[in-house]
Amino acid sequence: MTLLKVEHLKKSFGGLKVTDDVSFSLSAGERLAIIGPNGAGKTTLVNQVGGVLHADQGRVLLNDTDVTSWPSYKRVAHGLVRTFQISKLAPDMPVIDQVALAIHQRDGSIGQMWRSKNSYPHIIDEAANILAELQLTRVAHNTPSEMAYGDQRLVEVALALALRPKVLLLDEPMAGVPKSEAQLVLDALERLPADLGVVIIEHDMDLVFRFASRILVLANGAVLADGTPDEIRRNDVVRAVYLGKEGQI
Amino acid sequence: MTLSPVSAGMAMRQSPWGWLGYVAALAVIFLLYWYLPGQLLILTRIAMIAILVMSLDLVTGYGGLPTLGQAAMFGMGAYAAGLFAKFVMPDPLLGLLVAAGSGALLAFIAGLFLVRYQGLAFLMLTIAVALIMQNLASKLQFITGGDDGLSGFEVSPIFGQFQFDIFGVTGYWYSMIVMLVSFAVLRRIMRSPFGLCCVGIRENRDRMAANGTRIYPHLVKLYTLSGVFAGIAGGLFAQVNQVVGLDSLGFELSAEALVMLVLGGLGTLSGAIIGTTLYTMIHHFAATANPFHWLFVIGGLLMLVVFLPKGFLQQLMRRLGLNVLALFGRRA
Amino acid sequence: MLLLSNILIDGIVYGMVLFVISVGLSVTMGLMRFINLAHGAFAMMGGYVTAILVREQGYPFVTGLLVAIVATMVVAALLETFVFRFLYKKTELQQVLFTIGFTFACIATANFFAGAYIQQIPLPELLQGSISLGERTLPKQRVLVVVAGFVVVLLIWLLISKTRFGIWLRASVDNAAMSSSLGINIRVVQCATFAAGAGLAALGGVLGAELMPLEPYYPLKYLVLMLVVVAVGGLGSISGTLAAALLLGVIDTTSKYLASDFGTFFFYAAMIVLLALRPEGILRRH
Amino acid sequence: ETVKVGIIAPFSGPFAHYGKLFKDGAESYLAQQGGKFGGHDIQIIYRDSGGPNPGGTKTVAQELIVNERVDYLGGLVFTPNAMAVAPLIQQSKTPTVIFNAATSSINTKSDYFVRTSYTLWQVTVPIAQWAKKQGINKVVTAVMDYAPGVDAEAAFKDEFAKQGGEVVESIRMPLNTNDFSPFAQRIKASGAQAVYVFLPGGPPNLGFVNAYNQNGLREAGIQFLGTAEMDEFDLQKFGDASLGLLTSFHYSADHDSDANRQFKDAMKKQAADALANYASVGAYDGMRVIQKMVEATDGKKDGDKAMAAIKGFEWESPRGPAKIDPDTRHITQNVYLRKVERKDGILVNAEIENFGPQRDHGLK
Amino acid sequence: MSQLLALEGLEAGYGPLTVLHGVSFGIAEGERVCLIGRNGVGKSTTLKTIMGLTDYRRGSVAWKGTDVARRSTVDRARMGIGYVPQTRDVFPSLTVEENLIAGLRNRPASEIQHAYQLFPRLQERRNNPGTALSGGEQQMLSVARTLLGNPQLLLLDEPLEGLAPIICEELMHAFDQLSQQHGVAILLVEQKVQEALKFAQRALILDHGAVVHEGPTAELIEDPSVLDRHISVAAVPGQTH
Ligand SMILES: Nc1ncnc2c1ncn2[C@@H]1O[C@H](COP(=O)(O)OP(=O)(O)OP(=O)(O)O)[C@@H](O)[C@H]1O
Ligand SMILES: Nc1ncnc2c1ncn2[C@@H]1O[C@H](COP(=O)(O)OP(=O)(O)OP(=O)(O)O)[C@@H](O)[C@H]1O
Ligand SMILES: [Mg+2]
Ligand SMILES: [Mg+2]
Repeated sequence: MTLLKVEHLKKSFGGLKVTDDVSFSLSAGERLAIIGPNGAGKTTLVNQVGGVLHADQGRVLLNDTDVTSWPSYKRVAHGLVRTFQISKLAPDMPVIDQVALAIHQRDGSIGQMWRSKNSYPHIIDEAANILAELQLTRVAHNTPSEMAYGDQRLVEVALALALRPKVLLLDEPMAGVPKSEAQLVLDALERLPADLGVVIIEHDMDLVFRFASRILVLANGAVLADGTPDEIRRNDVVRAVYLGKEGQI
Repeated sequence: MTLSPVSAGMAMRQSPWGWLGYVAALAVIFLLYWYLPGQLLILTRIAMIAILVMSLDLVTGYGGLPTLGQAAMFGMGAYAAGLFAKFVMPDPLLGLLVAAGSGALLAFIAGLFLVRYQGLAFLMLTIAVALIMQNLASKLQFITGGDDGLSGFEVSPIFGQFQFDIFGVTGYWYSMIVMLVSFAVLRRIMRSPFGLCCVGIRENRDRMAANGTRIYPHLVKLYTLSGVFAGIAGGLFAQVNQVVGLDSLGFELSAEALVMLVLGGLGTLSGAIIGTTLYTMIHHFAATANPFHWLFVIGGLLMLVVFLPKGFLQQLMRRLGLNVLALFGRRA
Repeated sequence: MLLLSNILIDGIVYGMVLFVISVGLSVTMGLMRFINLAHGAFAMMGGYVTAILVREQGYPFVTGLLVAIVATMVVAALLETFVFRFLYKKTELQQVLFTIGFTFACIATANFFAGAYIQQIPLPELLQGSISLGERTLPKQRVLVVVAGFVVVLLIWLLISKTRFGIWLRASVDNAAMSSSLGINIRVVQCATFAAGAGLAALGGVLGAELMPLEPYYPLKYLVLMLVVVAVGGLGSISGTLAAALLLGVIDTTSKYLASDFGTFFFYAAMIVLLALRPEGILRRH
Repeated sequence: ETVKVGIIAPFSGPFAHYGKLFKDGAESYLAQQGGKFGGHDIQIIYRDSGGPNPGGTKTVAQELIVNERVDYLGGLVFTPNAMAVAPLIQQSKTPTVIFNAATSSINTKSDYFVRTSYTLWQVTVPIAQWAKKQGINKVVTAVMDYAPGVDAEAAFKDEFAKQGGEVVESIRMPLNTNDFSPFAQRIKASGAQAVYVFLPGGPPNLGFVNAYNQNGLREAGIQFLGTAEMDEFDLQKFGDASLGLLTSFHYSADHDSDANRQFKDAMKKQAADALANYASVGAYDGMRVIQKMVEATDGKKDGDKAMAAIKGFEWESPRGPAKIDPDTRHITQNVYLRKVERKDGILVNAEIENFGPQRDHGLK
Repeated sequence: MSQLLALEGLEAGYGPLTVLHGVSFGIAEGERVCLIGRNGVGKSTTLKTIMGLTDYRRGSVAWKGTDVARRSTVDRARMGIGYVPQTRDVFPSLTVEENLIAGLRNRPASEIQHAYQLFPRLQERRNNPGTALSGGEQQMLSVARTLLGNPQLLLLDEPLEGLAPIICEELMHAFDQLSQQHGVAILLVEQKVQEALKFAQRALILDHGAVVHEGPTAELIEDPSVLDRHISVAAVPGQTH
C-alpha cells in the first residue's frame, strides 16, 4: 500500500530551483533514505511534504488523499510527522512536559481546561516510557536550554515518536549524536509498527546503509538516482558528487 | 490507573498548597478585615485590580503576548455592569455575570483579529483597540455619560442580605471572595493540558505547529478567558464604586496593570496578586506620605526589581505573610 | 486645490516631526532590540539642557543644541556602561519595567528641579517667522525639521548598510556571544549605538519642541505616539520609520482637515490597518 | 476641638500642579487667620486623586469621611471626580467646596456642594455679548473635544446666536492634538472675524497660540477670544506670541484691589514659588467659605446648618466682590475682559473691561 | 614545540551547575588534538570555557604562558583563538557575505575570497540571508567565518555535522593544510571518532567533566579497548570498513 506519494514537486526561491520536478513514493513498512550534497534541496523537500512550505507545482498524496493545500497541523493529524534539522524545542519547558504535550495533542485532550494535567497518568506514563527508550530519563525534568546538544536531538526524535506517526520524516535526526546513541534511535525506530513508513535524511553513510531499504539521491533539486542501497553504492555518479572516495563502502 | 515504575518518580510534583492554602487565604482575609479596618477600601481596590492583573497574566504571562490594552475588557465589564444595574436590574451577581459575558464577548471579537499577531504588532494593536473603545465610550455620551462618567445607578444587596455600605465592608468581602474564587478557577485552568499548551505556544510556536497543534484557536480561547476575568474585575469595580469613568478604559490602567504583573512575576497567578499588592500599597502610602515625590519611590522600585533574583518577591512575600500571621497569632 | 496642498504640506511636516522624535527609539529598539521606553527621557534631557543654555545662559541656539546632544550622549554612554547593558540579557518585559521606572525617576527629577512648567526654547532670529508658500506660510523652524529629518535618514542609512560598524551592530544584536568570539568588541558597538540613539532622541526633543512642548511628563505623554511610528515602520528599519511617520502624519492631518470630530480615530485605524497588513513593518513583506 | 478638612486634588501625575496650587491657596488663607476658624483648630488632610478618575476619587473621599471623619471636603479639579463623590456627601451630609471643577450641573447632584471657582457658561456668555457689540458678526469656535470643550462651545453658540451673531463653523480638536496648523488653516479659511477658543492648560495652549501666530491669523485680524487660556501658570512661557490676546475670566493676578494684594502677600509668605491664579484663588476663597461654615456651626459637624449659613454669603474676594447664590450654591462674581500686556518685563492679564457680576448662566 | 594553550585544573559551568571538574591539558603550536567523549560530558563546555563563554570557577587557561582565564571573550579572540560553535550560530540578519565580513574584523573585504575558494557554494549564495541556507551551508559559513580571523588556535565543535561525506573529506583536508602549512593548532571535538582520530595527532577523552585518557591517536586506533571503555564505540556494530 502506498502511504505517501509525491508527484512532480517544484519549488524555487527567487531564481533558484530548489526542488526540480521530484517524484517518489513510500509504501507501508518502507525505510527510505534521502541523501545528496549540502544544499541539494532535501530539507526543502521535506518542508513541502510536511506543509511548512508550499510547493509551486506538483502534488503530495497521503494515503491517496491530496494534501497539497493542507496546512501542516492537518497533515500531522493524519499521521504525517517530521523532525527538524535545526532543533525546534521549547527552550524553557521541561522535556517531559513537551512530550506529554505532544501526546495530549495526539489523543485530543490538549484543549481540556478543567482536568489537571497531572490527572492523566497514562499520558505521563507514556511520555516517561518514550524518554526511557532513548535513555533520556536523567534529563526528563531538564529544559532544553540547559541540555547538551546531542540530548536535544534525541528529544526531537522523542517528540516525533510521541505523535505515533504513520509516516515519519526525519531530517538528520542523528547529527550531533554519538554513534552509541544513534543506535538507540535506530533501535527505537525498529520497534515502531512495521507498517510505518519512514523517510530519513542523513549524511552518515553507515547509518543510511544500515537502515534504509531504499535510497533516493537528490542533487541540485532533482532526483539523481533512486534504488536499493546496493544499486546506489555501485552508482558512479553518486560516488562522484556525494560519497567521495572515502565514502565508498 | 497507576504509574509504571519508570514514570512514578516523574509525575509532576503536586503543589503543597491545595485546600489548606485557600483556608489560609480566607484566614488572612478575615485577619486583615479585623485588624486593618481603616484600610478596607485600599484592600478592596487591590482585590479588584488583582483580578485584572491575573487576567492579564493569562495573555502575557502564559500566552507570551505582552498587551497594553487589557483595560478594554475591564472597562467593557465596568460599563456593562453599570448599565445593567441602571437599566435592567440592580442584582450584583447577575451584574457580574453580565460583566464577565461582555468582557468575554469583546475579547472574543477582538481576539479573532488580534491573536494573529505577535510581539510589538500585537502590543500596538491592543493599544489601538482599547483607545477605540475609549473613544467610543466618550462619543456615546447619551448612554455612558461620556467624560462625566456613568453614575446614578444603585446595586441591590448581595443575596438580598448584604447592602453595600459607606464603610466598604460588604465591598471588601465581596471583592475578596470574588478574587479568591477567580484565583482558584484560573489556577485550576492553567494547570490543565490547555494551560500547558498555552505555555508551549509561548515557548515555541513552531514546535507546537510541528506537533499538529493549531495555535490560533487556542489563543482565541485564552484571550476570551482573559476577557471573562478582566470583565469581572471591571464589573466589581463598577458595583463597588457605583461610578464608571473613561479612565476604566484608559491606557494608564493597562500600563499600570502590566507593571504590576511584571513586578510580581509572570506566569504565576500568585505573582499577579503580589505585584498588585506591592504596587498599590507603595503607590498609596508613598502618595499619601509625599505625593510630590512618590514617582521617585515607584520609579526606583521598578528599577530595583529588575535586578532582584528570580522569585525573590515571592519568597519575600511568603516570609512576610508567615511573619504577619505569626504576629496576629501572638496578639490574638 | 488649496486644501490638498495644505494637507500635504502640513502632513509631511508633521510626519517629519514624528520621525525626528521617533528615530532614536527606532535605533535602540529596532537595531539594538532593546525596549527603551526611556527614549523620551533622553529627548527631554536634550530639550531641557538646550532650553537652559539658550534661554538662561544666552548661548546661541546651534551651540546649545550641539552641547545638549553631546551631553545627552555622554550621560547615555555612562548609563549604558554602568546600568543599561545589564538589561540586554533580560526579557523584554523586564526591560519595559526598568525603563519605565527610569522614566518615572526622570519625570520626578525634572519636576523637582525645574517645576511642572513648560520649557520654551527661544529660536534664533534666523528660524523665527515663516516663509511664504504662495497661498500660505510655513514656519521656518519646520523647514529645519524637514531638512534635519532627511539628513538623519541618510546618515543612518549610510552607517548601517555601508559600513562595517553596521554589520558589527547587527551581528552583536543577533548573537552577542558569537560576535565576541569573532573578536568584535560588542561593548564598544553597543555603547556607541545606545549613545547615538540617545543623541538622536535629544535632537528630536529639541526640534520637535514646537509641537510637543517640553515638560516633566513629556517622556510618557508622547511614548505611545513614538511606539506607533516605530511599530508601523518595522523594527530595525530606519527607512520604514520615515515612511511610517510621513504616512501617519499625512493621515492624521487629513483627518484634522476633513473629519476632526472623529478625534484620533483615523490615526489609530490607519495604524491598525497598516500593522494588520504588514506586521513586520510598512516596507517589508510578511 | 479640631475641625478636619479633607482636600482631594491631583498631587501626582501630569496635573499635580493643581494640588500644589490648592495647597498654597488654602494654607495661605488659614495662615492669615492664624490657623483657626472661629476659635477652632483646623487640620487639613490632603488626598491624591490623580487625573480624571472617578472610582479612585470616590475611594479617597470615602476614606476621608469614614476613616478620617472629616467635617468638610474641598478641592476637586475634574468634573467626573466631583460627580463621583456626590452620593457620598449626600449620604454623609458633608459640605464640600469645589475649588475648580467647572461644569454647571455638578451642583445639582448634591445639596452639599458649594463652588468657589467658575463655570464655563459664567465666563463665556459675557464675551459672546461683548464680541457682538464690537461688531463681530461671524465667529468660528475651536474647542478641545471633551466635555468641558463641548460645554464651552454650547455656551458661546447659544449666547452669540441670541445676540444675532453667526457661528460659521464649530471645530472640535481631538484631545491629543499636537499639531494645530491644520486647525489654524481651517479657521483662516472659514472667513470668520474672530475665533472663540477653549483649551485645557499646558502644551495644547502653547501649541494653539503658536499656530495662531505662525499661520498668520493675527495678521489676518482674526480676533482671539478665550477664557482660561492665558492662565498665569504658563503665561510667561508664551512670550510675545501672547501679546494682545483677549480672554474673559473671573480672576486676574493683575487685579487691582487690596484684597488681591493681601492674597498675593499671603501666598508669598506661604511659599516662594506659590502662584496666584484662578486655582489658588479658588482654594483661598474656598477656605473663606469653610470658615463661615465652621463659625456658623461652632465647629460641630452639622452639614445642613453649615450649608444654610453660606447661602447668600457675601465677602470681598481677591477677584472682587463675591457672593454664594442661594439657589445654585455657585459663586456670583465679576467677570473681566483681559488683554495680555507686558508690565515691568513680565506678561500680565490686564483687566480692560469689567462685565459686572455674573451668575452661572449654565443653570436655567 | 612550545605550548600555545595550557589548561590546568579548570573548573567551570553554567550558573549553579558545574560541568568541568578540573580539566588539564595542553596544545602545542601547530598541533592537532581531538577531544572525544559521550553526549553531555562537557566537550562543548570545554571549548566555551577556553573562549570565556561559561561561568569560570577556578583553574587556569594559559595562552602562550600568560593566564587569560579572566580576560574577556573579545580579547581571547583577538589574541588568536578562533571558535566554531556546535550550533553554528550564523547571524540571521546578515547575508552570507556580511557574515563573512563580520569575521574579518578590520582586514580588507577582499580577503573573503579565501572563504569562497574553500567553499564555492557560499559564493553562489552570497546574498542569501543567514537563515535561508541549508544546514550544511550554515556549517560551511560558520567555519569559513572563523577562519577569516586568521586564528593561531582553532576550536572546532563538531564541524563535520551535517556535511556531505565529500565535503567532510575536503574540509578535513583543508584543516590539515591549515595546520601543516600555516602552523595553526587545532582542537577538534567530533562525534565521528574515526575521522577525528585519523586527523589528530593526539586524543583526549573526556568523561564527566574531566580528561580520563590522553595519548597519541595511533595508540587508540591500534587498541580500541580504551575507546570501548570510555565511549563504547565498539558496541556499535558495522563500523566503517
Ligand atoms: N528561504 C530561502 N530562500 C532562498 N534560498 C533558500 C531558502 N531556503 C533554502 N534555500 C536554498 O535552497 C537550497 C536547498 O536547501 P535545503 O535546506 O533544502 O538543502 P539540504 O539538501 O537540506 O542541505 P543540507 O544537507 O546541507 O541540509 C540551499 O542552497 C539553500 O541555500
Ligand atoms: N547553557 C547551559 N546551561 C546549563 N547547563 C548546560 C548548558 N549547556 C550545557 N549544559 C549542561 O552541561 C553538560 C555538558 O554539556 P556540553 O554541551 O558541554 O556537552 P557535550 O559533551 O558537548 O555534548 P554533545 O556531544 O551532546 O554536544 C550537560 O549535562 C548539559 O546539560
Ligand atoms: Mg537540510
Ligand atoms: Mg557539544
